[in-house]
Amino acid sequence: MDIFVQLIYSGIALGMIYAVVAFGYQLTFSTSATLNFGQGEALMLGSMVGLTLSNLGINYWLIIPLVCVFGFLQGTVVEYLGVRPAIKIKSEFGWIMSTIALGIIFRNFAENIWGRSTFRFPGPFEDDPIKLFGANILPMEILVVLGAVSMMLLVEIFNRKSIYGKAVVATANDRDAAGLMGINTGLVITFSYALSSLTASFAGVLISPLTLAGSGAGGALGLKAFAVAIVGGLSSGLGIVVGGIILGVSETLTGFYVSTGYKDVPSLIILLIVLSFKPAGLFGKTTIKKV
Amino acid sequence: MLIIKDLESGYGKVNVLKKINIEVPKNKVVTLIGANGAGKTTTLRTITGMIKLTSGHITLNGKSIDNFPSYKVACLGLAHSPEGRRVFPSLTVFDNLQLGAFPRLTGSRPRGDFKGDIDRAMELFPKLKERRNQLAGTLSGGEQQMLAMARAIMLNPDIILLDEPSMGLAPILVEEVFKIIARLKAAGTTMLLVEQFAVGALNIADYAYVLENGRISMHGPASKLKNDPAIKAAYLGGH
Amino acid sequence: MRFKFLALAAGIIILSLFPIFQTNTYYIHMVERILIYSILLFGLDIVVGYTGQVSLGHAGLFGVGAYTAGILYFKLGVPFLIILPIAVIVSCLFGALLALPALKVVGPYIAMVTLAFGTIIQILINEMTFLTEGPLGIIIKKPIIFGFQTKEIHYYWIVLAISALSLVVINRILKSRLGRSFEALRDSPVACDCMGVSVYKYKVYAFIISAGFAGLAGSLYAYSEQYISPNTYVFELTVLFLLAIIMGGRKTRLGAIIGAAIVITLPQLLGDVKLFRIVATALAFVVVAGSALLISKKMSTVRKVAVPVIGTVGLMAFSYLIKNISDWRLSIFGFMILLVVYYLQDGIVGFVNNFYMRIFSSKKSARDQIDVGNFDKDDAIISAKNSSAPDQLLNLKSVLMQFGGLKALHDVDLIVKKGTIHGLIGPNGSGKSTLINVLTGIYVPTSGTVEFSGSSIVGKVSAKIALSGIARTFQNVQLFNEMTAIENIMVGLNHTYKSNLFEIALNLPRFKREELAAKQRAYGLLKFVGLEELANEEARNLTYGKQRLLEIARALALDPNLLLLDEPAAGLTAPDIKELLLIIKKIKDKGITIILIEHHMEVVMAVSDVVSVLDFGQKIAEGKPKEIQNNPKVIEAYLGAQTT
Amino acid sequence: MIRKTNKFVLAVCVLFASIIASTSFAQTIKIGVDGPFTGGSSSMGVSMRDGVRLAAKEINAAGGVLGKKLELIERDDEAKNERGVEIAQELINKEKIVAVVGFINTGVALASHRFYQDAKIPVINNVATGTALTKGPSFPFKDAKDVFVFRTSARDEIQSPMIVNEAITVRGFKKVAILADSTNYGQLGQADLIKALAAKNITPVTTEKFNVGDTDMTAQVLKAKSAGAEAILTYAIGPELAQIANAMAKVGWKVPLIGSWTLSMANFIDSAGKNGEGAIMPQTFIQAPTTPKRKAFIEAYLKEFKPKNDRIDSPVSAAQGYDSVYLLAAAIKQANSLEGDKIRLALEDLKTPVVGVVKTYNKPFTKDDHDAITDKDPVMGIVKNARVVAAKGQK
Repeated sequence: MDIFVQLIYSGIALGMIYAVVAFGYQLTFSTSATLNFGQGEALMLGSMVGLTLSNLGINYWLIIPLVCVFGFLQGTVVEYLGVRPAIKIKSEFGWIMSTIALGIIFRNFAENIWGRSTFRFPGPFEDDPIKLFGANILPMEILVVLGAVSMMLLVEIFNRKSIYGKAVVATANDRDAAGLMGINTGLVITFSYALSSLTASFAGVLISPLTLAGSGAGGALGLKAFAVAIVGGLSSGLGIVVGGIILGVSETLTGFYVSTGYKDVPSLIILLIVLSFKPAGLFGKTTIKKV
Repeated sequence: MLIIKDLESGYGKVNVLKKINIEVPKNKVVTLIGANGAGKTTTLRTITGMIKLTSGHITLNGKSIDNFPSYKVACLGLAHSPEGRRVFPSLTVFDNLQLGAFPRLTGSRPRGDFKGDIDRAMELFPKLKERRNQLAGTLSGGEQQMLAMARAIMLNPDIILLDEPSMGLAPILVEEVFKIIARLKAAGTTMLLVEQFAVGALNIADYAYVLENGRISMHGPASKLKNDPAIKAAYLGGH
Repeated sequence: MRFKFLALAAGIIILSLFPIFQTNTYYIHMVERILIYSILLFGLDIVVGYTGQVSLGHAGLFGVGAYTAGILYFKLGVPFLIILPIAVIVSCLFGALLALPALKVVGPYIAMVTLAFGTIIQILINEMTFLTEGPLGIIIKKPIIFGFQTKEIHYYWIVLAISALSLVVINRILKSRLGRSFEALRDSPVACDCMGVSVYKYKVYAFIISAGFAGLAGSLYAYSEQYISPNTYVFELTVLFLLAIIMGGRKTRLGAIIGAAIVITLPQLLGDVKLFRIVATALAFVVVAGSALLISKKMSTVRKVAVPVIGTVGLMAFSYLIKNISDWRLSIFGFMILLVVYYLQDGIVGFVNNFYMRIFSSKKSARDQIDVGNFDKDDAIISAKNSSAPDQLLNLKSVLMQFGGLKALHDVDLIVKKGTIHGLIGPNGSGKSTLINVLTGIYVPTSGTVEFSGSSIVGKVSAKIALSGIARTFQNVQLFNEMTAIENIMVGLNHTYKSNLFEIALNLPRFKREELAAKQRAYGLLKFVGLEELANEEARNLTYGKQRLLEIARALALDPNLLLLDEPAAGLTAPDIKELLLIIKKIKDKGITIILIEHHMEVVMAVSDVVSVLDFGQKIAEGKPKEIQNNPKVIEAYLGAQTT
Repeated sequence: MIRKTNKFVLAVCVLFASIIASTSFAQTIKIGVDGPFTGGSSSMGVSMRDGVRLAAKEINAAGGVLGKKLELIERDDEAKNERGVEIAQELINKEKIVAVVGFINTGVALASHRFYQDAKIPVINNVATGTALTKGPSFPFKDAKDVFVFRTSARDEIQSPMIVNEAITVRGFKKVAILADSTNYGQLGQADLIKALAAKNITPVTTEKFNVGDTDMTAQVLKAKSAGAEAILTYAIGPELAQIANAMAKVGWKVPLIGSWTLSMANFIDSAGKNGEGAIMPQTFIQAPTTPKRKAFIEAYLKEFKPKNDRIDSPVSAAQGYDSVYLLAAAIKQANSLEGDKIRLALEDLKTPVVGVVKTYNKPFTKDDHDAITDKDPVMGIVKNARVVAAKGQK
C-alpha cells in the first residue's frame, strides 16, 4: 500500500509537469491552430539557463522570473522564425517541420554551449523527503504541483477577464475578424508563443531539481506533454490537468507493476484510443463541421 | 473621406482588381454592386489590408493606408463588417461588442462614452439586448448580422464598410437590415456598402459604382443608375 | 510519355553499369541505400504529397519491414524471396492499424498519432526481446538466391531491379483512379465522400500502400546493412524522410530519388569540414547567382531573396569559422529544413521546373490530347427514367436534428416524388442545408426516418448514400482544386471501375478499358455543361460560375436518381442564371429528381413542381409555387411584403 | 518532356560527380577514431578522443611512425549502431584507414566490427567492455582464423566478478538487486553479473531495466527496496546512474551502490551530488599521479584540454584511448608496414614493452587473447568528495 501511494505521488508530480508543458501547446493552438513541436526544447533551455544563473549564485526564487523572461523571448524567436512564415503561406507542413527544425537547432546549440552531460540543479529545499500518508514526498514535488496549477490559473484568469485576454480569444475564434476589430493578431500569436515558451521554461526550472538538467532532456517530455494535451483536449484547461495525472500515474504504475520498459506504452495507447473515439479529447468540445 | 485610386490587387499572381477608382465622401452612403466574383469583397479586403495591393493608392482622411495591416486601419477609424458576419462565436454578445471598441479601450482611439455607446447599440438592435450574455455562436443568422453591424459601430468609426449585409438572409430580414442602414445614414454615418441585392443598395445609396470583372464599368448617382437599362437587365432582373 | 520512358531506361542502364565502373563497395553501397530510401519515399509521398497528411510514423513502418525480414531470417531461416512479400504484407497490416486512429483526425493530430505509433513500434522492438533480440539487434547475411550466395554488387542489382519495379507500379497507381481519389480527399474530403469515394476507405488504402512500400524498403535495408537494431527506427529518421520528400519535391518520383540522394550523402558531407566548406561555398554561389539573375530579370525583389542569400552566405561563413563540424551537424541539419520549408516549398524538382519556365519560356507544355470517343453530350447522362425506384423517391418522417440545445430540424416530414423538381426555401438558418447534410449522411439525424428508394439511409455513411443514387452540390463550391476539370469529373466516375489494385499495377486490359470509357464519359459530361474547352484547366482557375457548372457535371457523373442543388444560382449573373435554368430542365428531362435550395425566388418559382418552406427547422408550408407565393405564413416569415 | 529527360540525366550526373569526388593521396598514416562525441555517452567518447589526440600529438611531435605522421579521421557515431556501420564502411572504403581505435558503446562495436574484420583492418577497442566483443559464446568471430579485434578496456567478464566480490565477499551482502539499462551495454553486463553471482550461489532479488534518457527511477528503486535488497548493482551510464542515486534518496532508502566502471563518470558524480557519494566501481585508471607516466599524462591532458575543475570527465576512457594509440604505433613500427594483417601479427606478438598510463604493456596480446587488461589490472574506486579515489585497501 505504501508503495502504491508512493507511485501515485510520483505520478501526480510527473503528470503536473506534463500538464504545464501541455498547457503551452494549448496556448498557441488556440490562437493560431499551430503547435510548437520544439516545446520540449523550450523547457530544456529554461532549465539550462536557470542552471547557469544558479551557478552564478543567484537565488532559486529569483531565477524563476529571470528564466520566465528568457522563455518569453525564446518563444518570440520561435514564432518569428518558424511559425509566422508558415501562417502567411497557410502551410501546415511548414510549421510542423520548422518547429521540429528549430527544436533540433536549439538542442544542438545547448549541447555546444553547456555540453552534453546532465547536471544537478540545486533546488530551494533540502532533499529530505516528508512523510505523508505513509509514503515519502519531496518538498520539491509539492512545489511542482502548486507551481503548475497556479501558472495555469493565472493565464486562465487573464484570458477570461481582461480585454487583452478577450482579444486572445477573439483571435482564436476568427483571426481576420479580430484584425478588423483593431487587434494586432500577429502580435497576439507572437504573444501566445512567448507565453507558451514561458510556461515551458518555468516548468523547466520547476522540474530540474527533481530530474536533473541536460541538453537532451527536452524531446521525450515534449512528446508526453503532447499526448497529455490531446488526451485532455486542446481546448480544455481542466482536461490537461486530468490528462496529465492520468498519464503520469499510468506511467509510474505500469513501470512498477508491469515493466519499466513498457511504461511509455499505456500513455501512447490511451492517446490512440482517445483519438479514435473522442478526437477532441476527453474534455474538448466537438465542433460541428460546416459544409 | 476614403479615396481609392488606380487600385490593383488580387490573390497570388492573378490581379482580381484592375485599376479601380472609388471615392466615398463624408456623410454619404456609397454602394458597390456587381456579381459574385466581380471583386467587391476583394476591394474591401484590400482596403483593410487583408489582401496586398499590387499598385494604386488608398487614402483615409487624407492619409495613405496602402498595405496597412487590418488592425492599424481599424485604429485609424475605419470599421469593416465583413462578409459572412464573422462574429466571435465563443464570446458573449457583450464581449463581441466590447471587442468592437478594442482600440478605444486600449488607448489607440479616444475612449469616448463607451458605456453609453453600448446602450445605444442595444437600442438600435433591440434583439441584442435580450441576448446580451448569450454566446454569439448560438445566435441566428439575422441576429449575427445585427451583432456584426453593432460591433462595427462600437468603434465610433469615421467610416463603415459593410460587406453583403443581406447575404443569406430571408427577404424579411433583408428589409430589416436595410432599415437599420437607413437609420445609420440618417444619423450621418459615412458608409461603403457592398451588395449583391442591387435594388436595396441603389435605393438607399447616394452614389453607386458597378464592378464587372475587376473593373468599374459604370458609376453615377444611385438614382440615375437605378433607371439605367443595362443595369436593370444585368442586376435588377427578377426583383 | 515516350521521353519519360526513355529517361527511365537511361537512368536504369546508367545505374546498373555503375558498379562496374566504380568498384569501391562504399559507393556501391551508398547508391544502394539511396535506392532503398527512394522506395520508401515513393510510398511516403502518397501520404504526404497526395493525400496531404503529415506522417511521422514512417520510420516505424520501415522498422516493421526490417524486423519482419530480420526475425524470419534469424528465427526461421526463411529464404530471401519469400521474406520480401511477407515483409510487405506485414507492413501493410501495420499500415492499416495506423490508419484506424489516424482516420478520425486531421492536421497536427494526425502528425501526433503517427508519431505515437512510431514510438510504440520502437518500444515494442526494443522490449520484445524474445522475438527481436531487443537492443542487441540482429545480424543478417546477404541473401542466398537459388543456392547462390550474393555479394554486395549482386545485391545492388537486385535492389535496383526492385526499385525500378516500384517506380513503375507507383506511377501506375498514382495515375489511376486511386491517385485521383487520394488527391480528391486532400482537396475536399466532404465532396469526396459525397462523390461516393469514401474518404475513410481511401485514406486506409493510402496508408496501406504507403506502408507496403515502407516495408519493402525496410526488408531490403535489413539485408543491405546486414544489421538491424531498434534505435535506427526513431523520430530523427522520420524527420529525415520528410526532409527528403520536401527537399526533392512532392508529387514527383524524381524528387523522391533526389531527396533520398541528399539525405544519404548528408551525414557524410557533414562529417567532413573541408568537403562541407566546398559545398557551402558552391551553394552560396548558386543562390547568389540565381538571385542576381532573378533580380536582373525583374522576377524577384531584393527583399524577397534577402533571406536565402543571407542564409546561404552565412552558412558559408559559418563553415569557415568552425573547426569541428560534427558538433554542429544537427544545427546545420535543422537550418536546412527551415530553408527548404520556406524557400524551396516545391522542392528541388519543382524549383527547377519553375525556374526553367520563368527564365526560358512562359508557355505551358502542350495539353494531353483527349480521345473524346463517340459520346454525345446527352448520352453522357444516364437516364433515371427506367429506374425501379418507387414513386415516392424520398420519404422523410418526423426528422429531428439536434445540436446541443439547438433543434436545427424539428419534426420535418417531406415527400419528394420521382421525376419532379422540389424547391426548398426558407430563411438562413432555417435548416435547409442541415436537411441536405442529413440526406447525404454528413449528419446523422437525432430521430426520425429517412427512406430513399424504399430503404432507410439513416446511419449510412456519406459514400454509401452517394453510391445509392443521391448526388449533391455545395453551397460553398467544393471542387478538387488542384485537379483539372476532367479529373474532377472522373473522381465522380470512380464507381464505374471494377478493376483492383493488382490490375492497376499490372496495367491489365480491363483497367485500360475502364479508364478510357471514364475519360470519354467525363468529356461528354463537360460538354453537357459547356466546359469541354476547359477540360485540362485546374478547377481553381475556373471562374466562379464555371465552377458551379463543373460541380453539377461532377454530381451527374454519379448517375444519381436524386440530385440536391444547394443554392446553385448564388453569385451568378443574370445571363448565367438563364443558362443554369436550361441545364436544370435538361437534367429533369432525363428523369432525375431534383431538390433545389435557392434564395433567388425567380429560379425556384420558374422550375419547381412543388415548393416546401422551412422556418426554424420546421416545415411551415408546402405546395405549388403559386400557392406558396401567396401563403400569408410564408410572406410573414420569409418573403416579406415587398416581393410579390 | 524533353526537359524532363535532360533533368533526369543531369540529376544522375550530379549524383555521380559528388560520389566520385575522390580522396587525397596518403602521405600520412590514417587512423580511424570512432566514438560518440554527441549524446548521452559523449563524455566517454570525448575523453577517449582527447586521450587519442594527445597520444597522436606526442607521437607526431617525436617524428611520427615509419617517418609518417599519424592522421586521425574522427567520426561521431552518436552511440547509434547504424551510424557505426555507416562509418565503418566509409572509413574502410573511402578513407582507406590503416587501423581504427575507439568504440564506446558495445552495440556500436558489435555492429561495426565485422566490416573491419572482413577488410582485415585492426581495431583496438579502448572503452567498450561487452565481453562478446573479444570472447565468449556470442563472440562473432570465434570461428575465424585470424581475428582483427583487440581491446584495452576491462571487459565485463572481469568487472562483474569484481563487483560481485565487493558486494558479497567484502561486504557480506546476501540480497542484491541489479539495475541495468536496456542497451547492449547494460543487458550484456547484467548477464555477466548474474553469472558472477551464480558462481557464489546467489540469485539477485530483482533485476530491473530502464531506458537511456529515463528521468524517474522511482519504480525500479521501489521494486528493489520492496524485494529487500541490501545493495544495488548497476550496469548503466552516468545520467541514469545519477537518477538511481537520486531516486533512492527520494524514497528515503540508502544502500550501497556498486557497479561497473561507469560510476566514475563525471556526469554521474556531479548529477548525483551527495547521493552519489560512496559509489564503488572497478577502475583501470584513477586520476591520481601514482606513477611518473600517469603524472605526465594527467598534466599534459589538463594543459591541453582544460577540463572543468581539473577533473577529466572520464579518466578511464582518456587513459585507455591514450594507451591504444601507443600500442598501435608500436605495432606499426614493429610490422614496418601499413598492411592490416602484418599489424595484427605485430600486435599479437609485441616485442618491446609499451609504457602506458593504465599499466606497462608487456606482451599484452597473443593470438588467442586479444584483451590487454587482465583481471589483475583494475582496482576498486570509490566516489569521495566528488572525485574518484582508490577504495580502502587498494593501492
